[in-house]
Amino acid sequence: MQTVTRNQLVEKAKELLNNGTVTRVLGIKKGEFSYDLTPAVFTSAEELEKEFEFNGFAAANFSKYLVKLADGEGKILVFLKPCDSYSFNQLLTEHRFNRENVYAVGIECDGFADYKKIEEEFNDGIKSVEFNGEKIEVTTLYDGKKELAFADYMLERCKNCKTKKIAAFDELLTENSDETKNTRFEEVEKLEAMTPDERYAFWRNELSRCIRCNACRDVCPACTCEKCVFNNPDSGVENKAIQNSFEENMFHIIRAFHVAGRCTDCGECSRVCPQHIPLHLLNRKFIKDINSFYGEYQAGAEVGNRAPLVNYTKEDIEPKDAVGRGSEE
Amino acid sequence: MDKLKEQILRTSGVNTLKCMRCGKCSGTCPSYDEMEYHPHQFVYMVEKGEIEPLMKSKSLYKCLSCFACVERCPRNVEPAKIVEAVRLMVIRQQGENHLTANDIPDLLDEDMPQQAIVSAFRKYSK
Amino acid sequence: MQVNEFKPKIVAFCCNWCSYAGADLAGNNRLNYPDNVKIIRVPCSCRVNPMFILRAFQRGADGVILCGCHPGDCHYTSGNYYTRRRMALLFSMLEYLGIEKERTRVEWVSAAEGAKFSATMNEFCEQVAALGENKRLEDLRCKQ
Amino acid sequence: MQRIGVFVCWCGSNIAATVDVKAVAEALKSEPGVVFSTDYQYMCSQAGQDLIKEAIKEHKLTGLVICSCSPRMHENTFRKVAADSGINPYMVEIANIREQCSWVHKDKAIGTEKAIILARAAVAKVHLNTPLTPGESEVTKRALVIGGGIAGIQTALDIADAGYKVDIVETKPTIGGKMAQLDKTFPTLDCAACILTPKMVEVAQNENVRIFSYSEVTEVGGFVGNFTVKIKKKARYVKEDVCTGCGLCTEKCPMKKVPNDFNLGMNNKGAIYIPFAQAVPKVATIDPNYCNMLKNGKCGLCAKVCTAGAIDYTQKDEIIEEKYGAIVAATGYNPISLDKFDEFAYNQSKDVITSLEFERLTNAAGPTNGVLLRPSDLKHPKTIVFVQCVGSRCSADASKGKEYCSKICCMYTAKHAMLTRDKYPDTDVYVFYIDVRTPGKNFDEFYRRAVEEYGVHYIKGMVGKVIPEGDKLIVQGSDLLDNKQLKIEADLVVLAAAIEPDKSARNLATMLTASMDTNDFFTEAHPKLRPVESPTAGIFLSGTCQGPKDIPETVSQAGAAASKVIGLLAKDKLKGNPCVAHSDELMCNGCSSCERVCPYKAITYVDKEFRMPDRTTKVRRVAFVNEAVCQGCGACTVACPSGAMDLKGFKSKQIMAEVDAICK
Repeated sequence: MQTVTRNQLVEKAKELLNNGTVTRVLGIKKGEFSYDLTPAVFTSAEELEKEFEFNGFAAANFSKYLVKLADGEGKILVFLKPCDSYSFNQLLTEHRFNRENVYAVGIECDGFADYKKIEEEFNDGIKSVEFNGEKIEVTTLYDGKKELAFADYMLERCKNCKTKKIAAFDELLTENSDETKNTRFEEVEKLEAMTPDERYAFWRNELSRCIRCNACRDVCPACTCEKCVFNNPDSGVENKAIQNSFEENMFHIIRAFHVAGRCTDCGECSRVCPQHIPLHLLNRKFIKDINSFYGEYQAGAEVGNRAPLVNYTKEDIEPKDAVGRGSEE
Repeated sequence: MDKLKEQILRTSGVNTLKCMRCGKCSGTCPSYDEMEYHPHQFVYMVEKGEIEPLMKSKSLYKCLSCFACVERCPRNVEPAKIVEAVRLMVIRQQGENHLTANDIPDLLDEDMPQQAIVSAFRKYSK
Repeated sequence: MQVNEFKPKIVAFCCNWCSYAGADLAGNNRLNYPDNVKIIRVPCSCRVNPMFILRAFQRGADGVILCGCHPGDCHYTSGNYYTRRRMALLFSMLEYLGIEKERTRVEWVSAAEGAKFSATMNEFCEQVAALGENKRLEDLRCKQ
Repeated sequence: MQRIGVFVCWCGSNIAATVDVKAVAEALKSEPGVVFSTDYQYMCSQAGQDLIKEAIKEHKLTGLVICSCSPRMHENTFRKVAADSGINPYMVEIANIREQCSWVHKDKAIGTEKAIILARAAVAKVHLNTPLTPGESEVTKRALVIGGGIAGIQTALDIADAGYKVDIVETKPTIGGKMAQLDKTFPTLDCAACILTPKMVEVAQNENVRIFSYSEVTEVGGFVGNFTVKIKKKARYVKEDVCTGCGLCTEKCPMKKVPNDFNLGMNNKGAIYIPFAQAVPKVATIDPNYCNMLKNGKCGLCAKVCTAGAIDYTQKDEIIEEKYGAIVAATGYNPISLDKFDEFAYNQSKDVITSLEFERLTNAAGPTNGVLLRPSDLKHPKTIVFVQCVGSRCSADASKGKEYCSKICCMYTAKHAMLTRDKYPDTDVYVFYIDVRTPGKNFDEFYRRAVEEYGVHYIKGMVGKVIPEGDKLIVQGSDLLDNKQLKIEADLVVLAAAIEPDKSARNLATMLTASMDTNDFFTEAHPKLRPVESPTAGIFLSGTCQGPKDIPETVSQAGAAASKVIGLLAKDKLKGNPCVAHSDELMCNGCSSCERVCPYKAITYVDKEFRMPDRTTKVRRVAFVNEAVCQGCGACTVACPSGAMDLKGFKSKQIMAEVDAICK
């Protein structure tokens, strides 16, 4: 459950709108259901009061929206959770928006709920989901009201939260902490320990579900290309709909490679995947390899950092020594 | 190729073609004056296939196996290994050793070079 | 030659300055290597995009090898250092997806190493042949 | 749609013996876009070229595929043919069916099949080729020569004589190099100093030449015609332009126990020193490792005695940045370390010396003023043994020494032996040799004179060991012709140590991106036809940094390198390589990835206004490639996440088309 409340955010936003610091607020709009949230821009206190929402499902990473939105008149207010703040810095490193047009307020994060997991608990007919302390109260059409433990229904990325540190902000609304968990590579290690055949079977099973909705790409704060190579007939790899297993592989390998060294591990790709494909396991493999081959690197930790793939040392590991190293360790 | 030669090359692991005939092995050999055929000749004669004169020669047993020639050869030819290989050929041919290991202690005397003793143990410990 | 002997398709990307010249030297010295190795000339190993490698596998290549100047000897100073990082990560990823690691390789071959080029290609072909056909990363539509 | 012509070359029997050229030409006829396909004995010959020109005209060809030898051989030939016929030269692709096909395969069926596939790949690429025009870049009319030995001096003089500016960078306080340390030169026996020092003066006085002595190259950037080089002028604590070279300071310096490296440590010098009388520049240098003033702040005597006021203890290393059009490596050689050759007792006895040390012992300016005295007790040696091939011609697995022949040892040893017998007829001189190698004008005659006229004892064999015994050295070696082992009681043993490239060369090669062989000698662009050029454009080779050489060879190579440099500097503009990177600004994100991997700093960013679909405009940061600076490596194309960056002539689509054709 989030310590930060909707009201805190609305009050802050109103204050900054009123004193002229910002002209617009990037936030989340209420939907029909509590889990049905849409990022939106608010320009007045009235709009904020009426439509601004922030609850246990408000996991969206706001940073990517700045690429499009930071260009308007006056500053835009953005609330940065720790995850968002790394993407924020990474995008700044890549000159994707103008820092001066943004006012960033850092907010702490206690993890978000995974609606997909809650949905799996019930056959259908979820009427409403409310958050109450450590509990989630679900009201359904057929089973009535049911209480779930928040901790059991967190997003995967929140369970293995990489850090609670907010890496970028103009002001902090809450405390900044250094708390980290070192559990995020456990699943990668499990895969590495498998035989190649097992790994292949695992990934075939996962990737074959891909419907190429492109949600992972569209939500990814590292995928901000003006024109994606997969949409570009001149790239030689254009493909907009998957027809066979190769293209499933191809799309996900290339996407992961394109964001390698730039991916902040915000986990949005897995969160939005309608087919529940654990895409973060691809990105984390790259992050794990980068850490073990070239030294610890967190994309977006600081603005201007040189990403590992546009860097080198003369003593780098040879590919033949690198491949399969994870599984032998 | 001559069978004897091939066998010597195989047991010794030496490539006689690497020799550039500088004679450093013979220049360095402490038993040179005792020998009828000198280290460089061992290499050269094996290369030419003239094995039998070597097998009959007493020179075989004058080599101390001190490995100075091996150490100093600029071409890494390892003449001492050739000598050893020829010795082995003789032993195998006769089907027995000149000595048994038990005979050695009686033969030791103070003037015998250490290297010869070590070499003998190397030979008979197998 | 046996009729059913499996001949893997090998795509070799060679940098213009070292490895392509090394391959030429192998030719000059008449050092044999399997004919199923086909060389594509690139200015530098760092020109090789992971997409090219995946493309080769898609179109039915059974193995892909990338050759460049020895680290430190790159004609463009640093190209092969980037190659080394990119390919370490890419090949590690392919292995993670269950693609046999023996199908991919990076080798540094200088313009003077015709013998190494030939030996590497012989060895790599054997290695890939032992794995059999690449099925895991192939686009079956491309095979008629 | 392109109209492509395919031309299959037989290369005499080089290709035709293992590739059915007619079948290749025939097979290619059915490739889409191919409107003409033929074969010919020698495509590169005049007749072959005419054939191509005819076909271009007759069939209105727009692209050419030549199936022939490596593009590294004749790509330019065929590009020129295309240009002569009005086709853009970059519409030509070569299928390498000789080096990478006919020469490596024996079976004709296999060779033919592979040749067809290679040709198809080339056709697939040509389909996507676009006409390219090379950009031009200015040439900086100044050359840099790295190393101030005889090679560097001669190169610099020849370049300067043609009217171009040239700088020499020398790590030592004086130019002159190894030749300045020599006594006489073979086979004419003229004095090294007498022929070298005038050249040193000449180069110092030449108004086109600047000498950076006691300096090092620390950074090289840029490319042919436009190198930017950083040179570190090490602090010598003496103002170079003020010092008159009077030498008073060197006499007064109380620190007398500095090993004199010019005499290879065989005597001492002061902490402030001038390497030798004819040094250029003739200025003093303070060795900071020994100078008491610099180490402890006590002394300052040299400053007191210097009437010119040249001493400056506060001097700092200085970095100079200069632009050059061409760079010549002339880094020279050194004798190898003999630490691994215990058998010769080099480290045990002072009277076992190297040939270079022997040069100093016989040099009038050397530690003994030219009188041959042995180092241990300064007595005249009566018996001298010379040992050749010490560390040369060793096999690679012998773990010591060099594989190559050092080339100069046979001749200088004959010289030493002859001169010794000439000056001191009462000495016995022995030379142990494996072979005496004397290919060169008047070389063998010289060696024969040593034997016949001067009575030098040449012994075919090698020394096995040298045993110091009392004040004698027992040299034990074999006399192969006599089938004897000799034990010679010698007073002095001289070892002809192998020579190796200077240690600085490796680092320099990396800076220059010039390639080296396994022995750290610089590699030439072609072993026979381009012996003074490095494969890296604009980098030239002079002297022993390329391989062992004697003085006449070094001087002629130095002249050759100079003429290549002059040829380059004489051009006002250089045509660049048109295969450069190009960024599609519509797709560029401005993320800076490409900029970070570019080794030439060829990429900059500009803010550009774009019209959006909704008729508004947006300013975006996009990459811009400076085509004159880009060398076309392609590192940026892969770093670019959006695929905006592509490489002309090696576009992603072209390479993928080749992949597709090969895998078909």
